[in-house]
Amino acid sequence: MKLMYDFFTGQLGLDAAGANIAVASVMAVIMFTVMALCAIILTWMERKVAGFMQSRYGPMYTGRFHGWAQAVADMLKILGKEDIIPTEADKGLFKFAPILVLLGSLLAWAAIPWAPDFVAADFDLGLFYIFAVSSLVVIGILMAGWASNNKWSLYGAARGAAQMISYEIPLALAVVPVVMRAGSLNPQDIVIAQQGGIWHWNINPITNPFLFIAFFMYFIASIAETNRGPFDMPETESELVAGYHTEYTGMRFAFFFLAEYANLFLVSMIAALVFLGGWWAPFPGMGWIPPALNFIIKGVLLVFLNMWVRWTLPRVRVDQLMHLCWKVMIPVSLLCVVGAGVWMMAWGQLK
Amino acid sequence: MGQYFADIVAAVGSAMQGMAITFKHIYKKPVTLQYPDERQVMPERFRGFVHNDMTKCDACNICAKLCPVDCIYIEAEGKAKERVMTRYAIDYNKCIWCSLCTENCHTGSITMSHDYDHSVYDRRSLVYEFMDPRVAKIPCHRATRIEQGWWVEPKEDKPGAGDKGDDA
Amino acid sequence: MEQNAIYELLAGALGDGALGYNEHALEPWADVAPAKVVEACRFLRDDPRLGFNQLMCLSALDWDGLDEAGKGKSTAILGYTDDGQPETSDRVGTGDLGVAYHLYSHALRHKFTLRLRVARDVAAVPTVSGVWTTAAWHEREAWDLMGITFTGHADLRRMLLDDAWVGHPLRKDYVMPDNWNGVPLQGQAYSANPFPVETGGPDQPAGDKPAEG
Amino acid sequence: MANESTRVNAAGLFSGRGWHDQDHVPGIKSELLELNMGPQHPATHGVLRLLLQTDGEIVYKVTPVLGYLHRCAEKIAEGVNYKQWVVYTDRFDYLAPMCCNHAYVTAVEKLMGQEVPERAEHIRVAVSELSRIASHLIALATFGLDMGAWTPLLYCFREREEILNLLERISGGRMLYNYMIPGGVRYDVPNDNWVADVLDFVDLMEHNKLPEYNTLLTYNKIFIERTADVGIIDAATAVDYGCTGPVLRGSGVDFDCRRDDPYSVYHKFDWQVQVGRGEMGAVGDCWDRYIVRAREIEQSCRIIRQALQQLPEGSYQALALKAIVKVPAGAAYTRVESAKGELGHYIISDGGQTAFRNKVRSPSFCNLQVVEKVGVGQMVSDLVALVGSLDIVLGEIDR
Repeated sequence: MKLMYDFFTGQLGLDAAGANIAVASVMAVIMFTVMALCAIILTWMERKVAGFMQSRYGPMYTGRFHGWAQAVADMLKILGKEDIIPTEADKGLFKFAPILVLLGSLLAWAAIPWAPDFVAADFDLGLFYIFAVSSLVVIGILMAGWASNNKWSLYGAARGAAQMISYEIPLALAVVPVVMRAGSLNPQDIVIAQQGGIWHWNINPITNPFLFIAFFMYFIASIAETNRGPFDMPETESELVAGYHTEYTGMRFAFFFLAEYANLFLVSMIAALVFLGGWWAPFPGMGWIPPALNFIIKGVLLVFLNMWVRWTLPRVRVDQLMHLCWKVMIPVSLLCVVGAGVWMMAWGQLK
Repeated sequence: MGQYFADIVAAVGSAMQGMAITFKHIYKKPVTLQYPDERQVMPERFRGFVHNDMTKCDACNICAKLCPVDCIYIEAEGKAKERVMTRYAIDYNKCIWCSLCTENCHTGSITMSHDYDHSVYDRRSLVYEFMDPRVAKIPCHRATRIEQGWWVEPKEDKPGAGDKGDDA
Repeated sequence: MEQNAIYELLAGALGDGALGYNEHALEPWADVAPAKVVEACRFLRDDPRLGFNQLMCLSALDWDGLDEAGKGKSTAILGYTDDGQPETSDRVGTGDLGVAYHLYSHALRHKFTLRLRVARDVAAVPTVSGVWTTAAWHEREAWDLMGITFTGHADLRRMLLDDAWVGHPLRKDYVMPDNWNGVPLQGQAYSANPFPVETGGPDQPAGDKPAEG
Repeated sequence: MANESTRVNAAGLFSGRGWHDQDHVPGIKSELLELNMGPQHPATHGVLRLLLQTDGEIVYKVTPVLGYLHRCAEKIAEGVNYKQWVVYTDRFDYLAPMCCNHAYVTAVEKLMGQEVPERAEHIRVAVSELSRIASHLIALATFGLDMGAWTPLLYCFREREEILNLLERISGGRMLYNYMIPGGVRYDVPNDNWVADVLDFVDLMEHNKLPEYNTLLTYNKIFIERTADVGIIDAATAVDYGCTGPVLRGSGVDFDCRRDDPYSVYHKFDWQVQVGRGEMGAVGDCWDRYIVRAREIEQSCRIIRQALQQLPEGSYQALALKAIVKVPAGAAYTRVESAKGELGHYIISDGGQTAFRNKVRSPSFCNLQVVEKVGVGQMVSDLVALVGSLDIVLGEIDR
């Protein structure tokens, strides 16, 4: 960031405001291409992981080697599809819903630090901003469910909204102990606080067992946040056909599709950032790996864990979902917050 | 209160065991065949498309009578001795591959071939006229496909994907 | 328990309701007067010595064209003449309709068959869905396909066919309508070739390639 | 994770607090939502349409609408001769067609008083049990899929592929076989060690495939939470609604046609009838019906092993394959334990080539009727579980 800023003010002689805008636009372009790439790669990865777990190959035909071009083909196909809006649908809401859902996850990408001082928007409330923005998705889902004038979509939207709102609480609570340890909400400070090898990462159960439990609370809440895995009530195939995005076709469905995988990668990156030491390499000797690559590898590993859970476990019913959140996850998260605080006080780890 | 924790432990335990199984399958060899490139070897009794050998058929009409869906159309002129068949057609749209027609054919001319993949662009070409020389050969039949050059020889099958019957 | 012993008990309970018992048939059955069928079924189910708690099968029958000795020509489906036109039937059904009840007892492991005949024009039989609830759907299907109305049935609607369908297909004198809401039902004649292939036309069957000739 | 107090006991919820009559919010009129689940719906296992009236998640009224797959098989039976109609029996329960063949053929033989050679009976039993395993595999797979577990579906289909290959080698057809005829079977056992392959498959199935499904799905806590105490059919309701097969046995009634109303050579083999005992919740809930099917696969494996090990020599067809089968006049109802329950044929013959009347008593038709009573008061997801656990096939419901 600083490098680009100096480059713009230095060589190109822009004034402060112009340089800021230039830097922001460059970063925006980078962020969007990374997100589009991630959607395409994760789609292909999901189909391959699901395939091999179910003793079949997954896509093999397009692009010859293990069907790598399958996701690109899907995207082109979706773009080519006819854009149908149901007649009785509420046109305005119907069109705006997918944009809002995609917006929700794209905004959050801005505050993710990929490498030391390489982040689109570096401000002190980074983590808080991420959770605030990602709750926009709930409004998008409600809009989509209501606007498509389909009773099953309404069911999906109602379930989706209830699930995502209630799972934001354990999601945020799980991160509070980390913020206490790092002493700041700025993602960069959090990662810097985890400097040194794997021993200094927040997930380390020996330095603070409550943080270890908090990681799993975060991971389960993040699965629910992206409506995937055992918590895909809003878009169950067996009941609601496809939940809130049943009536969407063509480019609009691509937005939902993109948003789902962007959200998936987003929550995995936050988990990597907050618990697994961001861009730090696990062992001191591995300093030569570029920091961003470290970060992405951890993100992808967590995405694999997410997919692994999805393709194994059956679906939880809506009321059991709520019971799990309010009666199990929140109490345990609160316990983690209190426990981590006391633990840190006792061992003097507080900043 | 005990049930509360028992539930959690049971949930985590059974989830782990389930995940262990799915993970084990990742490094096992998948069992699926890549269809157009790999084909399953059909067993010897496999009932594919019905094929009638015109040289042996003597228009006795038994197969047409026996067919439960009446999809064999036979037209012939003349009495017993100089009975000449003018038309023999099998309507593959209706045929349900039950092989009842092949049972009581005393000349053994009607048989079930080993071909199963037969897609055409026009339903009409599924009504195959055996007596009509102009009509192209049945695209599904192995000989025709070898001629047209895109027959894929069924390789040795995967373990358990059908036995070693020869491909008639 | 022996079949005829069961029938003795039934005759005792029903009095004149039990019309007769055909012992030496392949599957002996008891004839019951339609009015008394509910009473008979309730007795067969509740009597501790019989305990027929499962109604295996309730089938509607059309005895048209079958004489007493069980011989007779069943009118095959009204098929198609040689030139492919559907055969219309001028026959008007005269025989009477009937219902057969096959009962089974889980506890005592024995079966019993109950049959009743009812005139064709007044085809009404009291419902036994009060005795076994499974009879409700069987009777709706009997009404739908055979046209026997079951008096006292909760909601006697058509079970398999569309509610607006006319006629009861399983009757022997049933003639299939030509079309239904514009959809041709008769379809092409079975025997003739449905797609007369012109000689040398552009869409001459060209095998697998698109028919560009 | 829902423990006793918070578990939504839907029946209690529904009847307990009179959910519907009181206004949720005074002054705001709330009415029931009228929904169509089907005929094109992933959870209805075929073209079944359920007219639902729901209040939020709770189902208030269920009315099944049938007939989308009605192919007038009983009317055709009056126009097609006895041998040709065997082809139509395959299309009733297309997941276990061998059992349907067996039912029809037993009925015709009873009418004809036809003796079937011992070898043919053994082959019939082995092949019917293979078909039953294939059908139960699909039942476990689709029930798991309704609960959201994708992977067991693929494993069950992998095993089913093995069975289809075996049945294809003996009968020629993969899914619809047309294999049995009145008086025996159409082909003998193929001589390229088919029996050995079947026995290998049966061992594979019993010793490492079934345990795998059990750990993956049956004893998975989420699956148990979704199916225990859901869709409880007590024994009286099951018998009153004429349910048979795994649905009846799941409710604790110990009845199986193969043992209590023996036909063919089932009396020669020893195996146990599996009954639901309410291990995970009340007796007769979805989990019980599921576990009865899972354990019935083991029993079928045992039967196949005994049937093929004691396979006698001799002819496999009593009558030569004549084109037309003549059946003397008479009427008879015979029933067979098919994969879904008791499949019965009431055939009245008038001495001619075609049947005078052929009524098919299909198990799924009677099992489905329970949905009208037990489905009320359940949540929508539980209704899907209930319909999935009944394992209905629309081919034999609509005939």
